[in-house]
Amino acid sequence: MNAIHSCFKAQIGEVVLPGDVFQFDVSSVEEDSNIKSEKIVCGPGLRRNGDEILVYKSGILRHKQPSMYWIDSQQKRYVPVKGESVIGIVTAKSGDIFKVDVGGSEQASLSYLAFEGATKRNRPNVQVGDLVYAQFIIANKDMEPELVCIDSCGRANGMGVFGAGGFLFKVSLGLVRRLLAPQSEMVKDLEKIFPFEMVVGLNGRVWVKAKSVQQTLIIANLLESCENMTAQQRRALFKRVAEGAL
Amino acid sequence: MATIQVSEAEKVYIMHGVRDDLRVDGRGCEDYRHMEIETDVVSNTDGSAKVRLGLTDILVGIKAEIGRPRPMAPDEGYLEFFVDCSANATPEFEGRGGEELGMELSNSLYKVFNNRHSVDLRSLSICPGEHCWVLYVDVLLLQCDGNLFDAMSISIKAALFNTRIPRVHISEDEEGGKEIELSDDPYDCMRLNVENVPCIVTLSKIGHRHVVDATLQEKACSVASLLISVTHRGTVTCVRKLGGGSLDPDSIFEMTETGKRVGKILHGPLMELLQKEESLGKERMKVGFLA
Amino acid sequence: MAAGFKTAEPQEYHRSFLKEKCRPDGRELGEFRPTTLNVGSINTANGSALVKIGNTTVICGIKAELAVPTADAPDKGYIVPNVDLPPLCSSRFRPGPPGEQAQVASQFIADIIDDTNIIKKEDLCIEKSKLCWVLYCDIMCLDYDGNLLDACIITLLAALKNAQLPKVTINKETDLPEVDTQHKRHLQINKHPVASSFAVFDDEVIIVDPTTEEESLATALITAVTDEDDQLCAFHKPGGSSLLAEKLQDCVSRAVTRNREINKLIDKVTESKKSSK
Amino acid sequence: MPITEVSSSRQGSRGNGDVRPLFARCGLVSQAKGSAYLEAGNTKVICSVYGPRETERKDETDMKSGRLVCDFRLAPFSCPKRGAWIQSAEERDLSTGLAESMQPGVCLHRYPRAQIDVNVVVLENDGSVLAHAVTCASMALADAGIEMYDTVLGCALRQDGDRCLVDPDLAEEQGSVRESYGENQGRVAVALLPNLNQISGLQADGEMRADTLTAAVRMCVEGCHKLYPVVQQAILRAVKRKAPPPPEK
Amino acid sequence: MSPMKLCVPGERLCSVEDCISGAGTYQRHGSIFASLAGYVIRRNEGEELPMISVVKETEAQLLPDVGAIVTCKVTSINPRFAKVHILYVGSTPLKDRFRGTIRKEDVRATEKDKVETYKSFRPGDIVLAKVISLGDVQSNYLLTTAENELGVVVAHSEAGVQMVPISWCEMQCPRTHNKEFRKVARVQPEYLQA
Amino acid sequence: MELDINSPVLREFGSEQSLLSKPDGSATFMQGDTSVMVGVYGPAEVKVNKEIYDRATLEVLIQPKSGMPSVRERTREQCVRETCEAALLSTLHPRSSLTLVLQVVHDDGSLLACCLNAACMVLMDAGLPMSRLFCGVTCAIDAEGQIITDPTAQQEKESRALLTFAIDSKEHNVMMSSTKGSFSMKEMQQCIAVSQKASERIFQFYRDSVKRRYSKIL
Repeated sequence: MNAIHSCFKAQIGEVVLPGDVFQFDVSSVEEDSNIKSEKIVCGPGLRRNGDEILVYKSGILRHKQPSMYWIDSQQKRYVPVKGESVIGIVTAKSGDIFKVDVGGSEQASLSYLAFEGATKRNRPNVQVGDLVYAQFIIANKDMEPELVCIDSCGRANGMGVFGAGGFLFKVSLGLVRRLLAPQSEMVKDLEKIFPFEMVVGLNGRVWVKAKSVQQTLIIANLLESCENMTAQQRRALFKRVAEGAL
Repeated sequence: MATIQVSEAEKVYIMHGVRDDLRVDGRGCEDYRHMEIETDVVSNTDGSAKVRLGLTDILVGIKAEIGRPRPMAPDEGYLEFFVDCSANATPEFEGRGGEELGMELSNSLYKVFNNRHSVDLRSLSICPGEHCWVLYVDVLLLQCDGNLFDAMSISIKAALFNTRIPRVHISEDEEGGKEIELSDDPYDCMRLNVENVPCIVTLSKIGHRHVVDATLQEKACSVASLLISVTHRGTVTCVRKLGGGSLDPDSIFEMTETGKRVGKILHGPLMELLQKEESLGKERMKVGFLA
Repeated sequence: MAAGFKTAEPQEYHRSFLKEKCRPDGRELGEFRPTTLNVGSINTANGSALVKIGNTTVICGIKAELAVPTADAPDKGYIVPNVDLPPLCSSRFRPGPPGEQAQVASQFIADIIDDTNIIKKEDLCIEKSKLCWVLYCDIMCLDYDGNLLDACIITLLAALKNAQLPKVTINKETDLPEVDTQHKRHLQINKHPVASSFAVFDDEVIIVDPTTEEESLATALITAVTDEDDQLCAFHKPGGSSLLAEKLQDCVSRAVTRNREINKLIDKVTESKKSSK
Repeated sequence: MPITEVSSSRQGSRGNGDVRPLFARCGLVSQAKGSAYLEAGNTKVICSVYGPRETERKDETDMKSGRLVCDFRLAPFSCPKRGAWIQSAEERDLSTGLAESMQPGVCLHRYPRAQIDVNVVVLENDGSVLAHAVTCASMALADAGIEMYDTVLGCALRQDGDRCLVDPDLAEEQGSVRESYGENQGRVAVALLPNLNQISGLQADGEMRADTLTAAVRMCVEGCHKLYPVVQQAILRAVKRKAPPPPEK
Repeated sequence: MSPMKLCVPGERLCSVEDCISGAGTYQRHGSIFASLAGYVIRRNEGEELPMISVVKETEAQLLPDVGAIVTCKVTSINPRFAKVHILYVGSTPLKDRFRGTIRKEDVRATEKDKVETYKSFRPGDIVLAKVISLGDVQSNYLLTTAENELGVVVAHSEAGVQMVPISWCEMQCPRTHNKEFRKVARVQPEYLQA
Repeated sequence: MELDINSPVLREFGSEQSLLSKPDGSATFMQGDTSVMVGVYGPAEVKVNKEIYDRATLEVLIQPKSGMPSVRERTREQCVRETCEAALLSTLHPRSSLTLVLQVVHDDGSLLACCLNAACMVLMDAGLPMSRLFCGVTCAIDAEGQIITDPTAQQEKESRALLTFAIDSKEHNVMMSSTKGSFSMKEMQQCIAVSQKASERIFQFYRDSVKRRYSKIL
């Protein structure tokens, strides 16, 4: 087991480039190498080819116990992944489905029935132009991505059409992931300034709503400026805002 | 070109009518619809005319500009045609459709009118090999109700009749270079001899007969038509078969004969009308576009 | 279903042949299709040639016109090549302005003319700063079955060899050119470049003279142009599979022998045309 | 300044009513569904047919019948004066003329929602190009196995006063028009469906009396009939070459 | 035996009283004319008039027609339909691609409402289908696979290996042994050679 | 002076990534005074007539410093496109479009090589899947037969032949070749060898640039 992981170890947290190869020494893990190498889970940016693992995206090599590896890359274009929650814009109604723009290469479909409590008779009130918070149940390269606004139990669970008001803007996919991290300091720091609602889609879209339009815009601007700031710079900025610099 | 859908029953009705020399609007096979002609309608051109034939409405403006003669014909001027198929005339002209049709019509008009048989191109020469008059003929289709070619040819003839080209005086400077001076006097101008300018007669074959000045409905019943341009003396200057069908040789001969006859008859009253209108001068009643 | 295999899974179909070191049309990997040439059949052109490589058919017509030399090269005439891929030659080409392939081919031919000095441009000058010849070399494909560039260069070279220019003098009094169609001269050809094109299959197998189907399935295309002194005039590989330098060398070696074959063919046809007159 | 001579006058033993000897062959363009090459004197025309394939633009009429799209081009070196690379107004005009002449001959209703492309390139223009393009296109369509009502044939004529020259070469076609201001100067081109005795295309320019025009059209029809056997043979030769006779039951 | 008669389009073959007009011919003014260049064939079928037709080559059919069996390649799928390129009509390859659509409800004959296109086709699959309509102005040819003999004939697994059918709705990858869902065609003997 | 194959002379490189806000990836690449800026869009929606069922459709547009793109740009576009296609794993994004727009900021020789390098940087910046990297190297052969790597515009003008290669990062083989002028087989082989050597330095520069970019979140 260690033999396999050792080839990665030195590189964890380091920048890797497409074409880089991790080769596990077959001879040292000869007996049952098959079983063990199967256990390595290749996340985004890595793919297996025989006894090699190939890097196909540039970024930082990350590792999660026990055997998950992936490349953390800063990209802007969203590519749908099954299970991810995103903010979409309804662009069309056709037949039994809505067409939803999620920023990917193809519009996703969203069934009328994929809303909490919806039936053939009782259709949800969704209009073209509405924002929806939804989750991918189908997302792979061969198929049109499909969204739902219900979880596996048929509950909305926070998903559905957005109410009036609020502000939608785009940030990088990297920032989105930082915002969604379980103990995100950024969000905590922001909440200290004034209360607001926020929905973060993994497709880089962020929706915020505070007490007033002015406050909403301040939050949006602060978030956008977090893109290229160190934690220290950010804290300094937030502090100044909290003290009424704006 | 503007087309409409006609049901089978309507087709049969129209064809039977034509067989008996009685068309839906009461005309005989060789009759034109009501026609209105007005000249000198656009003030910033050198010649203009507006013709209304049935509901087909066409405006022609002619601008004379000095240009270089074509190398093959140094002692002649020439005509340029531009047909604008405005989307107002029929929605089909929107976008590329109108552009393509305009191009096609311009090409056909060029063939019919830009030759020495029709217009005395030599009278447009100013200085052989160096300068000549170029007549830019702009045709604007305001409304399409069938028989575009005939209406266009009549409006072009009327506009050419109306055209006044300033006289030019050529003087030579010391180095032998030539200077062209345009006359300032608006009455010191040259008129074109339009006697030979042909009119187009389009004949549409319907059933076993053919009709002139087909309406859109009649056009839809016709497999093919023959465009014939005829001078006042009855000589034929251009023939084109139009449309997706074919014609047997005998009906082509008959149609040529009819075309020649109808065309010849058309010229007399047209010239009379144009002269009469001009003699009225400023007093004539302007009908304008809203008529 | 053998035919079905061909259309539905063309890649597999070709692979099955290449495994046996042959190709669907029966050729070996290093074999060119039969190449035929016909010169001087277009009377409206000063020089012309039609070449067929297998099904691929390309015609070149040269029109010579008189012009004033450009200011920066007053003692030179110029040559304007153009490659046209009309919708006639394949359903892949649409009417309208030239597509990328035609533009790239035109540029490629123009570069070969410049780089090799096929014709000394000074030879095209009639009187310095006053009058020179412009050679319009219009190359048109009539049947596109792959390997366009090889055919274009053969037809260009043969048409240039076939071309004849009338004698032109400038009348001292009138200062106007006088054309004497009774006295014509051939052009002096300096270099004899010939192109050889290759297709790479599955990143490793190299085949020569690909057909249009082989081109569309190839992972890389290569065109090597050499002259009679075995110098390279172009080595064009617009991208695709990466190849070892040795493999590239093999291509050049093949191109060198091809140059001999083609020049022999052009000479033979040009000679027989002359003697038949 | 183009420098190429144009040969002159009706050559050899050709009478005014004679067509030039015709060389015709089908099936040269490997990529096309059907193709033909035709040589009449020095006039050289090649035509390829593609399709039926999906139409690019669709409207109601396409649902019932197919579309015939004609593209006519003069190679840059084909005329005494070098042509441009882009399609000129003349070529567009010839494309329309070709389409109008061919359309009545093709059973377009057999090809709903499809498009048939007819591409013609003139390699050398020595007169009567539209007429020969019509014949060539018709051979290519037959070679492509596109259903047709009849084989369309084209013939052109130059009226020069009382002289009536069938299948004129370029010098005859263009010559003397310049000097002549008189009556009965003109050019006529006819496309004929010989078996159905229908005229599918007619273009006449110049200045002619109606009776002269009628006579000219008759001469062209006769000219078409003279071409017919050669065209017929060329088509049949291609049929035989492509497939042996099917077994008789 | 005299050589077989050949004809070009437009040739009059016979009167309508002598024969029935077959493929490659048309009727006009009481006569039968050829519409193709080819061999003239007269065939007696029953006691009726013989059928006269003109045969060119083996590949007679040029366009997908209603009722024709076509071979196509799946190009994209979504929950409502699969888009395909038609490659063959019968056994005749088409020179130009025609696009077609297999709607979800036309995938199979039974339990139509439970069909999932993703469990029926994948892009790249080779499918046998039948033309049910030429479609309207907006749509392409409409095809169906709702017969046992119709459906996927060739499919590749995620690993890129050609799969073997194991039931009417499943195929298996010989390398990874993973099973994938497809609307599998019951392969007819003539397609087995592939 | 004999050419030292082992340490080819290259001008100073410079590169910046993610500098534009609109595209999905952006980069500049500078070699001496030659400078190219590039943006990439995608994987995005593809036009129906350009859709390829099993891979992404790549388009490359090169805008010259001034004026409209000419036929020469078409040739460069083809070279850049086909090289990118060979490096990209375009089957991972079927039925989508990738558009690369290169703007020539300044041309002081070795332009095609600089375009290739900028293109490779931008593909990395956009996080597009690639099986390998590639780089461009231009070699000029002067009248005396000397090989000059990464020539300036002046050196290009004085050269007898000009060869540009794209070298891949895995086996250091030739992905692309575009030449001008005439040269011998031996000279070409030498140029390839020099380019392969030079490519190592360029790939190291790529790595350093990407590291710099990610330094903020490391």
